[in-house]
Amino acid sequence: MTSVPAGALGHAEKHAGGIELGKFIRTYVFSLDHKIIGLQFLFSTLLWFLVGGLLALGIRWQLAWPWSDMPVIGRMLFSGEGGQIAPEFYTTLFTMHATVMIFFVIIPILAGAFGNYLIPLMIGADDMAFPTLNMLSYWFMWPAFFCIGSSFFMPGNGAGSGWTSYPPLSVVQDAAPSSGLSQTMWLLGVTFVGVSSMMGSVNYMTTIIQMRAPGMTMFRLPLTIWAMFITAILQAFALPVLTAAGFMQVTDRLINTGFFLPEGLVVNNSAAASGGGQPLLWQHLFWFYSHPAVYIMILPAMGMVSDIMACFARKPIFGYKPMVYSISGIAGLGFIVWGHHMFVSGMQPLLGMAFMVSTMMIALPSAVKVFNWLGTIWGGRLTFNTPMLFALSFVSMFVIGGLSGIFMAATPVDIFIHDTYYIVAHFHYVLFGGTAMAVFGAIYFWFPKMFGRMMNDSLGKVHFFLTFVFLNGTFYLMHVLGAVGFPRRLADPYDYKIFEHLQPVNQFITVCAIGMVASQAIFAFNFFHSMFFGERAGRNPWKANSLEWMAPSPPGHGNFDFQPIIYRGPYEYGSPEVATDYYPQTQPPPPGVKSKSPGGH
Amino acid sequence: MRAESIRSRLSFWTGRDALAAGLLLAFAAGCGAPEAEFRGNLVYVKRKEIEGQTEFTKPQSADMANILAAYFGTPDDPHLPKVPGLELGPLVDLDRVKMSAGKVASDKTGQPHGLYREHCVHCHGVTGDGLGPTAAFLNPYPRDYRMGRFKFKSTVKGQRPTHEDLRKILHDGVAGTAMPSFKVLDNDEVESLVHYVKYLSLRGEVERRLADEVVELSEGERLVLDVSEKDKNPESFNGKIARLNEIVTEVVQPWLEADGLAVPIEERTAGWEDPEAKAKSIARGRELFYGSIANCVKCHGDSALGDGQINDYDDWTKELDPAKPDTLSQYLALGALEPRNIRPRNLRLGIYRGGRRPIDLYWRIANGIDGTPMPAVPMKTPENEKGLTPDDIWNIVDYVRSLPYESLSKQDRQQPQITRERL
Amino acid sequence: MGRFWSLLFLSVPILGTLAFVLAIAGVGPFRDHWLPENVNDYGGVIDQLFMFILYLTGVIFIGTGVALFWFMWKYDAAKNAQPPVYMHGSHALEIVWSVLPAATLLFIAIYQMNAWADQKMRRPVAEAGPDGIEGTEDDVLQAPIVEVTGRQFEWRIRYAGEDNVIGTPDDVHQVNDLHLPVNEDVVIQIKSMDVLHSFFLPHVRVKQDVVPGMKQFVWFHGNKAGVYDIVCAELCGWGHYKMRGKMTLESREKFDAWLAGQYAEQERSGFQPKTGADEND
Amino acid sequence: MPTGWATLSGVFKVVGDRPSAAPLTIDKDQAVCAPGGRPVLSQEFVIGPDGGLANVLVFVSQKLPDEEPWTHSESRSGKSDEVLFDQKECVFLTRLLALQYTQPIRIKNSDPVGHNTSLKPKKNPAYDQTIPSNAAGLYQPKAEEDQPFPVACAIHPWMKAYMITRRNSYFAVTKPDGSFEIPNLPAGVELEFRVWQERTNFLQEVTVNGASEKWAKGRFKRTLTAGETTSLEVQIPSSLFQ
Repeated sequence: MTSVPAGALGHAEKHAGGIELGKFIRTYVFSLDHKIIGLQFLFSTLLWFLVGGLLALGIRWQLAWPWSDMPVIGRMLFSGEGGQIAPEFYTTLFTMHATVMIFFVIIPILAGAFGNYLIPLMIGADDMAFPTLNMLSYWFMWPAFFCIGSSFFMPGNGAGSGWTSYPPLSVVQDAAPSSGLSQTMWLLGVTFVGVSSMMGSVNYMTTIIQMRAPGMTMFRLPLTIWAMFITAILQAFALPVLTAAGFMQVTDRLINTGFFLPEGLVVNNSAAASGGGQPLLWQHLFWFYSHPAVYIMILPAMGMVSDIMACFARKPIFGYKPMVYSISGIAGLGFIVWGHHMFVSGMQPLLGMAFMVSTMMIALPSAVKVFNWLGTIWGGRLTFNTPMLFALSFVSMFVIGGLSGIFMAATPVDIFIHDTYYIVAHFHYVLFGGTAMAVFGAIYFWFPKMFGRMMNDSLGKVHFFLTFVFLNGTFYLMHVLGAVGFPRRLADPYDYKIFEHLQPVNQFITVCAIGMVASQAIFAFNFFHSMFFGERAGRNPWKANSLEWMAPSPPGHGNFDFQPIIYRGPYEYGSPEVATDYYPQTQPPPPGVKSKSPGGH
Repeated sequence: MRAESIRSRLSFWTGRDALAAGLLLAFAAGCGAPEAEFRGNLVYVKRKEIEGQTEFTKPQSADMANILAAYFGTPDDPHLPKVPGLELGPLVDLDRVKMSAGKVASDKTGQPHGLYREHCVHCHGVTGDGLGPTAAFLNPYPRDYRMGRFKFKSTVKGQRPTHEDLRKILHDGVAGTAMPSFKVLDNDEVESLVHYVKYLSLRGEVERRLADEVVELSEGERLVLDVSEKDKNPESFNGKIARLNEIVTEVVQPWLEADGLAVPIEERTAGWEDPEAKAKSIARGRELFYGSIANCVKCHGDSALGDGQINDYDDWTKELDPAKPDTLSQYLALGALEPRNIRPRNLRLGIYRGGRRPIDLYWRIANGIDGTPMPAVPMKTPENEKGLTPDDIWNIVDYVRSLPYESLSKQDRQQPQITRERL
Repeated sequence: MGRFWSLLFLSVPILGTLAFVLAIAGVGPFRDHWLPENVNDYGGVIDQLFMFILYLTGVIFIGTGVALFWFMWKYDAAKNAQPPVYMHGSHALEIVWSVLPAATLLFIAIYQMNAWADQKMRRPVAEAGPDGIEGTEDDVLQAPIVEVTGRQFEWRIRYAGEDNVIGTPDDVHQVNDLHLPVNEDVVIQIKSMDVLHSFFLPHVRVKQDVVPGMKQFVWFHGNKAGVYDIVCAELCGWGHYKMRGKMTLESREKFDAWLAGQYAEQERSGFQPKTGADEND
Repeated sequence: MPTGWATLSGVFKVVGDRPSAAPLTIDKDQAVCAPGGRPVLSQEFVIGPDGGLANVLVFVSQKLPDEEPWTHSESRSGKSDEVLFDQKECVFLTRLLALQYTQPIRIKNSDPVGHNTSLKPKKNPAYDQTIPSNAAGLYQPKAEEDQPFPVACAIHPWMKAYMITRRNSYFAVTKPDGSFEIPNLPAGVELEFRVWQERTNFLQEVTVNGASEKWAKGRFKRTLTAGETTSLEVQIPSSLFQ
């Protein structure tokens, strides 16, 4: 019996009646329960996280020891060449690494996993507004998994025109070995992801607006929820553009609509079937989504980090409203900065200036948030447990990622560092140093709620330490590479005289990367072990304020075994009104005390 | 200074293989570290089998492989055939070959190795069979060296290329194809690659000749006798060996001669460059282009767009009998690439695969292009009144070189495109 | 443990700064691990801006890093008894740390514009137009000396030749081997034949994607003879890494001589095989 | 030791229902190559009214010393009289040309249109030249081939022919009625002959004078008696031509 996850237990009790297949499927497979769907997202994304990591190792191996026999995959696919990979396979490696990490890991794990799991719990709803839509949003990931997964087994061993899929390379089928069927599958896959996220975001918006518990005013929402809310809005408005653009590219490829192909194009000695289009159009459409997407990939992380920090600093979040405003500010500005991906793309340089200004401005709200986090831990009582460490590392890493962004925003400087490892360092600090670390923190933080058991804190700290060290070992020196002008996406950069001496640094980076991937084994073990054998957690192991901790761990169907009524914001730690150093949102104020907590109408 | 040398000097992590081994354990116990190997010329063998209505026996095929290994070694450890009375000296030099052979690496002295696998193998394949991982998608397909035939050279059709011809192709690349220029490599790296290409060609040719030989054998007969026979009947044993050596010699001989066979070209009579002389020459060239002696128009088409003869194949493809679907399917099953028609060059693009120098075009016209349907023009001789003089050829050259600048050829006429000029 | 973790976080700004200092100083394993030498008169400004932003962000990086460390060190629950400060933020502070960065960022943005315009919009002028004033609409812009066309996977190069017009029979054709005169403004016309490429000259701080169907120009003023790399910086297919070219900056005389030599070779119309020469080298 | 001179003669006949020759697609110079638009048939095999198979090559495949008593003075190597190889209406008038390699070949074009004739021999120098209308090129072989090599015209890809160059004259090509004769063969010694036909390559399964024989890779051996003419009636199943 102990081998059944506590989560499942707590859940199965709800519909007692033995192990009956139909019921099992309804409960755990095609479940309408936001928690199960959240967990489904969590498990799928963690699995893809592993795939993406291994793909990254492939990239690193080639960069450290070009054309040497690549372990496992090289030897499986290129035994005739003695395990030495073909250059087009390298393009596949980085394309698929990015695709998997962005579309199958970061976006779904934030919105899909945590969004699903936390939103109803944190706003005091018994489920999402549209449970069926919610289920569909998960099951629409599977066609995506299938399409992109299967593209590995098609000519070219997977799409290879970068996750940005710039035409003409991605549109002209003769332009690259991987621009054939595998590229089409890739595009379809991305479209499915789009559909899935679209369903999710509609659901989140409705739920947050409509289903808050009595007393849960907008300004009593935890920052996590605010972030999820804004993210949902971003997705709802940006995604259709990508989906449409992706579809245009599919039609360009399949029925020669020629949106993105200039007239009279001849690639690889075969004339393109259509023309009259403009390659830059794709870049505009793509980045119009993908820049907001960058914030889709970071905002929820910021929210969750804020909650974790406040909780373990035992202190109200510093500047709650400024936080909310800056999240919204980021979202707003996020729509008018896409051009900074295109400074040297051939876009009219005048536009470059405009985009430079807007881009510089978007750095502002991020700065504000960082200062607020510092303000939050200032004067607190910090407990350094695993979630807190990850949350703190988020701040530290995000600062690096944020600051290096300013270089790219400066157009003249961008001329030199565009498409170099400087940018690779930049977005990995934001996405791995930032989001991924926050996600780890969030998993350690909400695991007790999800499975009713605690994760092992000592193992967690070891995991944190190794990840933190290797992460910096891997990504920090990429700034230095970028400063030399070391370009991305080169299968063998050392032929260039100017880069040939950079190989040792790359070897160092590769070794760190291998270490980083390896140390995730600790996490995997901790995760699954604790799921079954971790010490049982009560409703509120962290003595936190927000609503989800009032529900049983794990919460049953319908979440709350009482009707939550909210009296205050989620960050009332150390409030003088009560003796305890925390003050749950649902706890009525002691008789005679006039609550002065913020967010009170 | 070479990338390789730097790599070896600053190599940060030397325990690479240890790491690889570790990772292997971590992921898959199943797959070991494979050696790069020469692939047998299965397609040609199959062709021979079909022609001779026979089948190579296991020992016969094994003999072929062993003989090749004995003469030429392996990709990682190449050697050159040692045949009494055969001096390879200037043709292929083992040290230079070794520099290109093997894995991509460099030894302590910074001497690079595996240049071929670093720069060429993706397209031309370990064996030089033009069947590298990337080959199938390239257009045109990469060259298969194993016939020992190359298109763009200074010697007459059917003869081997000179060392200089091959070096020029590596140096300039083949415009309009995926063959890049290796100008940026050090000179001795290019040299080494030329030698390695010759090495692969010789090996490939010998392999083909062995197949020809096997077909003629009767049931159970073999290319070599068992060592035990050496004493029992030495003459037949040595006879077989002698025959093999003879084959190798026959393959090498034309290569040795080639360097002397580059077709000399007399300097043009002075003053050909001044405008009206040139104009005249171009006009004359035009006549010849359409005339029945040079007969260029037949294949290159009435407007020189290369649309005169569009359903022919080059010799590499003809070996697959593209017209015979049943045998073709067998060849494709053995890894041959889907046949593609060879198109006569579109002379209006101003892209000259064999080089744009007048002498390059002169050679193309006077010598024909090996392995393709492009024939040589007949030269005027006492017994052949209806031939061309060198001047006639120069006229054709002038005309051909003027074609890209005719209004008909202008890009914007052919492919209108929105070109935007910047402030 | 709190102490340990604080120090771990402190190591980020310390090691981070150290790495950059070493790289800038170019010492030890970091020799030549910084901006490659700039040989373009117009390129220096890019380096200055880069360094300017680096120092600015460096200050914030260290500042926040140290602050984070200090708070972790000081407010570690294990070491620090007094109760947490119960506060929800400070309007004054929020204003300060919104306005200050805003001002700085805006300043950076404006400060860049001129440099950007020089790089991408103000193509060198051959001579002032009828109105005799440079920098006005009617200026005669300097004509490109050479056209570089990206193609899978090589840079096809075409010099205007005698008549200074690209696309005439006297053009000089090259591949991957770009020679240019030093100590003068050169304008290069760049195009693509098939897919996107990016014409990247690290040593002169020039980078511009080439887009099929679009003609663009880049320009610089080389000030040091030498051989430099041409890099492709936009994914262009399986052979992206192969698009390696070499740019040779040399004196006008040398350049003209070289160009003439190339033209002569290109027009070569006679061949006598080396007699008895060992073709081997 | 040969005991004298003998003759080998015979006829090749196709038995079974008569196979039909495939029509060729003439996509160029129709006026010349297919006058009056009449269909042009492939000559891969040409079968006479009574089943005689033309253009079958029979030759002595073993190496014989080039002097008496092994090789008759008539048949000895070193012939030098020129052989004409003409083409008309885009057809090589000799489908299979067998000759001594010492003989020069005059490659003629009797058509009003230009041709180009390309020889792809194994041991001889290659040859590929445009032959202007009513002009000719000269080709001098240099070596003995042990099987026929193809001749083609790139301008008219459907044009095909074969050539074989031998040392001595111990070879014959069957006439339209399928008959052939090789005189002056050394008698009393076992001779190895090889038989080749364009479509079937070296003939293997045949019936000779009623008895079925298996010629391994087209080889058969005979010992002839001096002064006599050994004649073979070779029957080939028409299935080989379907």
